[in-house]
Amino acid sequence: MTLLPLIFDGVLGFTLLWLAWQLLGSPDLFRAIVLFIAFGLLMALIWVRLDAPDVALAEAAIGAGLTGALLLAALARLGPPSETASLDNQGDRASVAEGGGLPFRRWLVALHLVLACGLGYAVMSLPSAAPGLSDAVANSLALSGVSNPVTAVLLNFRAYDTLLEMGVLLLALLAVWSLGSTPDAPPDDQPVGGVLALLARLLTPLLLLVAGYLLWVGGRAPGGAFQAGSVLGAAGVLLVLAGWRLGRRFAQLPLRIMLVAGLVLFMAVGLFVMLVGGDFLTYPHASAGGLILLIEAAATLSIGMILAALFLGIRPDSRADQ
Amino acid sequence: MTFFLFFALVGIGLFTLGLYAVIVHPHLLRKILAVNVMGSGVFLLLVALAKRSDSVDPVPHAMVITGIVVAISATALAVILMLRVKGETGRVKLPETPQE
Amino acid sequence: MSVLIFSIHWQVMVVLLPLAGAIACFLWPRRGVMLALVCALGTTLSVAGLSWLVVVEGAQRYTVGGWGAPLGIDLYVDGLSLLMLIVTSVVGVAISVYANGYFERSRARAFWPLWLFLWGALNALFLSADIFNLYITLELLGLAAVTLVALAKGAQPLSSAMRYLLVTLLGSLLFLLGVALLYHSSGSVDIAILAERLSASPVVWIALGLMVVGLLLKTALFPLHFWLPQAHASAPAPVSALLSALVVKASFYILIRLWLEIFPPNNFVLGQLLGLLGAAALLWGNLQALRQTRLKMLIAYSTVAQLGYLFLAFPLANIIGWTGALYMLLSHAIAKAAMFMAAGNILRFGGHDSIADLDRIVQRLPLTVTTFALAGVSIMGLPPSGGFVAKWLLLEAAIRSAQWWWGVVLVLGGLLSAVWIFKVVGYAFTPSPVPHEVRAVPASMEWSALALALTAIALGLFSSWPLALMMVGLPFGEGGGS
Amino acid sequence: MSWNSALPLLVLASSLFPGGVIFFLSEERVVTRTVLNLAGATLKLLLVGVMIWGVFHGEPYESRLPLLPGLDLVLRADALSLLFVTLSAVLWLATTVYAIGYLEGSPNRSRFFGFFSLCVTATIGVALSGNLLTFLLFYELLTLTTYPLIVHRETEVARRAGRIYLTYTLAGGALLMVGTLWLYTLSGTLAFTAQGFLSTLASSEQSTLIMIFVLLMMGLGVKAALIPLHGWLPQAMVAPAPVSALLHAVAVVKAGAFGIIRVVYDVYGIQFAATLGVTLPLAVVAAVTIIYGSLRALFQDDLKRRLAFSTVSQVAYIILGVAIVGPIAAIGGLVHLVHQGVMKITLFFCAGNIAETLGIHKISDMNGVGQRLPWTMAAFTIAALGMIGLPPLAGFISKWYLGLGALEAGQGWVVIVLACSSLLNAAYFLPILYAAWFKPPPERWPAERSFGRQETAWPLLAPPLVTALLTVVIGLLASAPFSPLQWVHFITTSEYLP
Repeated sequence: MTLLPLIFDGVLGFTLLWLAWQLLGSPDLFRAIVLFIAFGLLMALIWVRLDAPDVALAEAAIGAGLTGALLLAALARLGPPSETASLDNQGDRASVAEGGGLPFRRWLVALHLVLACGLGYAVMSLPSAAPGLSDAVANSLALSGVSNPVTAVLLNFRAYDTLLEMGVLLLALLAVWSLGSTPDAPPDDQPVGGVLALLARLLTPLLLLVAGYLLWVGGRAPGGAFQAGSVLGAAGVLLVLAGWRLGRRFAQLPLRIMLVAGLVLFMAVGLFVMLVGGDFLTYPHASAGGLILLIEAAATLSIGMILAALFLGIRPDSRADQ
Repeated sequence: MTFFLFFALVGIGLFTLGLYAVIVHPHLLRKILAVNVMGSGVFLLLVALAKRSDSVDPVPHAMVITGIVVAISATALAVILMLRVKGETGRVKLPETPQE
Repeated sequence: MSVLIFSIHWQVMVVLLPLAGAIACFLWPRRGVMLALVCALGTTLSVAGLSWLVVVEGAQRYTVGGWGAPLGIDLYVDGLSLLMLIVTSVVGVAISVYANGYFERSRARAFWPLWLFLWGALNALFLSADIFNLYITLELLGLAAVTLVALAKGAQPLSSAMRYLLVTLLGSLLFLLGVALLYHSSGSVDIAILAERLSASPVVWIALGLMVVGLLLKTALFPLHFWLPQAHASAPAPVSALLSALVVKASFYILIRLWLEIFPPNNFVLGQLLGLLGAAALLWGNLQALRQTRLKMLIAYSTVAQLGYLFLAFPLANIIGWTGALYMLLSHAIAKAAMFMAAGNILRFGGHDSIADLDRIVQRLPLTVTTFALAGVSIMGLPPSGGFVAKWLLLEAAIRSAQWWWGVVLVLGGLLSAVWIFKVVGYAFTPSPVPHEVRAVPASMEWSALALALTAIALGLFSSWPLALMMVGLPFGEGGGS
Repeated sequence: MSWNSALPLLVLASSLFPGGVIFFLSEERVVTRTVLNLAGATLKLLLVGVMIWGVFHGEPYESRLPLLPGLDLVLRADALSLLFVTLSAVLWLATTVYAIGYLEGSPNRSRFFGFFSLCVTATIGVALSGNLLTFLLFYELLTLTTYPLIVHRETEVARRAGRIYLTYTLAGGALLMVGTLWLYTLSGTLAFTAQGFLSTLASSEQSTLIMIFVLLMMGLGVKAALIPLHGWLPQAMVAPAPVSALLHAVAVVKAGAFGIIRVVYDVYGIQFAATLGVTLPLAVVAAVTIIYGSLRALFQDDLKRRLAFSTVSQVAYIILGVAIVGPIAAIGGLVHLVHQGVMKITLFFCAGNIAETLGIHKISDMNGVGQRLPWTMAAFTIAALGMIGLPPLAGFISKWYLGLGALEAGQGWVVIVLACSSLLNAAYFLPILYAAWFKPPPERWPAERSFGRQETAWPLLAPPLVTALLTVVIGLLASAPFSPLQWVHFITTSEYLP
């Protein structure tokens, strides 16, 4: 092993740990979130280093980008940063007092060190040869309808996981809409002019294009519904930031249909192949590629819409309701 | 020590750091950040150890993508709850004594 | 007829119907009630169909996607999972009927899809034979449960929901870390394959330890119960019912699955430790229940206590003990749901649930008091009730395995719970001179709660059927019964 | 399901069903409620009559439902259970009539009569139990159904009594459950069998069996009010008079005593119990209870409290009769189960009448009551004399057989106990009789209610007169066929003769 990659890996890993340390300890919440976004981007780099480009794409778009945007928006809604920072600091001191003070923290640190050592020992004691499923995936890949193994796992071998996961996403939206009528709902209802609007107008078509590309290429190369969907979601976030809102006409049932389209189509295809004669979600080998693309297309749309809606945080028709 | 084991250990470091932060930091936003860091640690471990075989094992990759989506769903819910708690109590932390 | 029953993939229906119902309620919120009730009925029928299948043909393994483990995901249903599905259906139908009367329109709109999502998550969890899939169902379950808690008005429900969310996420991540380690030490996430491949090594023990702690956090075993009382007490009544009856049981179900299938055999110390924590929960929960001033808080602490019973099976570790614990789970789920619903009726009727002022309320709600008393009989473990059968079996297991001290704990726990149950029931025998300002309680709320309480009693009279059912597929291993 | 296996269930249903219906009746529907109550009680008597005839001619009556793995809910009519069933059925009818009169116009009557019927159902269940598990089930049901009756008056005192009652009985029930289960794990069966089913167990289990016996006796002794477990009984006096009557004569204390009989005879077997050496300590506890109860009764001024301590003492006679190993003493004990019931219920009815009609609760206020309530006091006198053991009344028969049996078994000390107890009985009953009949009545009674020419309401007067008559009849006609004494002879000869 040459020295250069070693140094590279070391720098990556320790920077990541350092970033985590900084973002969790920083007294300034804004700075913490910015560090968190940087943390996410660094994670994406590590994913690439670990030969996981699909994960890297998802991490960059969702882990760093959308989560960061969500947190920043939340911070903005919490109130002026100075106030929250001071409140936070008070809180920190209070927690030391309430938790039994310094001895408590010492115990906690010791406990975590023990935990980390135990886990480290566990990892080191794993056999060096991985008994993973790479061979099994490789053997069945030809039958899966796609050539990107990650997509094959996500949408064919373990499609049931993915279906439930779409459910989690939809559920999160439901939750946010049920709880989201905060008194201090986002004030930015008037269209924002200037740079942001311009940026949005320029970037949105580009992002749509990227999303379409990722979706299309996902069967063969890194990409797929989640990556495409998150790019779409990013476009949506941008539009929301620029002050664009869905028309009243679409905010009702049509919007909801688009939100659930991915999950419904997924379930429908699964049931359809079941009626044809297999088990649930058993695609016929010949049409597997097409069915997966169909599901992915609908899923991309729904994921994008849901992510944007999660960012918006309230039901688009909530005012119409009252 | 090979590099993937190193990254797995980094993952463990992130997990423990996050766990510690969840427990000691009272501010809810910081707790949310900490949970996300913990999640990243688990994901890192999951993928790094998959590098032990020469050919890439895509199953952990798929699992991590799933995990990332679950994480943002949970974060979105946590954020909205945090905002509601702030709206109702005026504070961004949980009441100190869970009893009564 | 029978061809139809055997050709339908009931496992899939059991999971997809509630999810589809949730989506439908989301799309057409105005029809929520009707859609949800239809869906509840459909799900129950599917569970019935699945039961038929399992009873006739034995335990079933179902390969989703046709790949089969380790590449694909399997669903597995035996007596143990079937029993959980049935309990969920019984409680689920009653809660649906109850909630119909409970929620006003604006909150009903949020409740129905969330509740159906939760139901779907529970069913998926009980069917899953794949630990990563279990992680996703756990997350689905957790997020739905947290949101349902936050549906109640006021600051306290929100705070407890927030705490609950953090706890459930922490639990899930601990579980996931364990899953990651197990995958990398065995190359599979399927429970049956794991059971074959795993042997006692440090990694396996650490992984299982992480999973156990994560699950205990979600099951709220003493001393990890700190989040439960407030979350369960401040949620809307039907939500409290389903949290106490079903949600905490789901993580317990995973725990016994793992324990029975993939834990290495020499786990004596861990079993004793779990039993010890269970005993502590039993005593502590009941003592705390006695100290409470609010009825729902009291019932929530009683859940902490009753969860302790379930863990007494771990040190006993024989078939009678497991069936006893499972029977306890079953009867507690039903009785506790009934009890929370009764508390909801009282709250609705009098506008408060302060125990000291109950005298003005309970005399005017004879059905609700009956519900509370009958559910209380089961929780105390007096005959004839499901709780009695469960206690009998657990006690028998304790005596047979010559560990009589667990028996002492069992008896003591029952007597302690009697104290608070009769403290509440006693108010039914207090004259109430002042007519209180009251709101009518819909008949559906009173009768659905009473139906559940009667079921808990009936479980004591007709125990042979559920006991035979849980033996399908020998989830507790070979060996003679009693 | 054949007639023979349905009959025990029907006997239960004849009070369970009216009870269930009565809960849903509104307060005003007095007639419906009364009809249901009386019809149920009469029907039960008829069914019991059929069973007596059948059992006498060797018919088996048994109902079975699966309850637990390997254990059924068994209801079986044998000679011993019929003794208790008959007592309960007869006295239930009397008490129902009495309660209808007693509670006239008071609130919550539907609730009262509902639980009243359930309570009798549980008692009948206790009597008909064919194994220890079934017994345990109905024993606990009895606890639950009597609690609402004890707190029926809804006063603070009543609730306190209810709490004390529950504390004792639930703890006792828990001990009984542990003992039962332990026994089951040893023997694999719980079915009541003549001569018991434990004597075949290995001798190494003997110390365990003794421990289980102690557990069972503690569990049952609570309801039978053996000292030191009798604390709840005097407290429970706050209940309305018909409830006290039922509690003392039929339901609760008798269930405990009956359970002890069952355990000694049908679980352990009297010979085996004697070999284990557990009968003598039991006899001593019973003897101490007899003396202690009488002594305490002597110093009570509250009439119902004095009667309560008298119950503590009298029920121990039954247990004493069982614990003296010998057939004649067994006859004395078993027949006292009936005799004490009939006499004690008379006394409580009368005490209720005195309280209801004149407002008198204390013995010191009873001067001259006999002139105002001659019929009531006549009934009271007969029952009290019976308790003392005056021939030819019912109590004499019991004591006679007990004494003979003790001598036959070589336990001479028992005779001394009996003599002391009779003296004490006389000491706490005769002053009451003297004051009531021979002292001048006061100017005004504390709270007198007028019933025209009658001394009190008919439903209140008829039951004690009937039961007092019974006290005389079963004493006089003790040797007639189907008298309690003959039936007890039948039990001991057909099943128990060691």
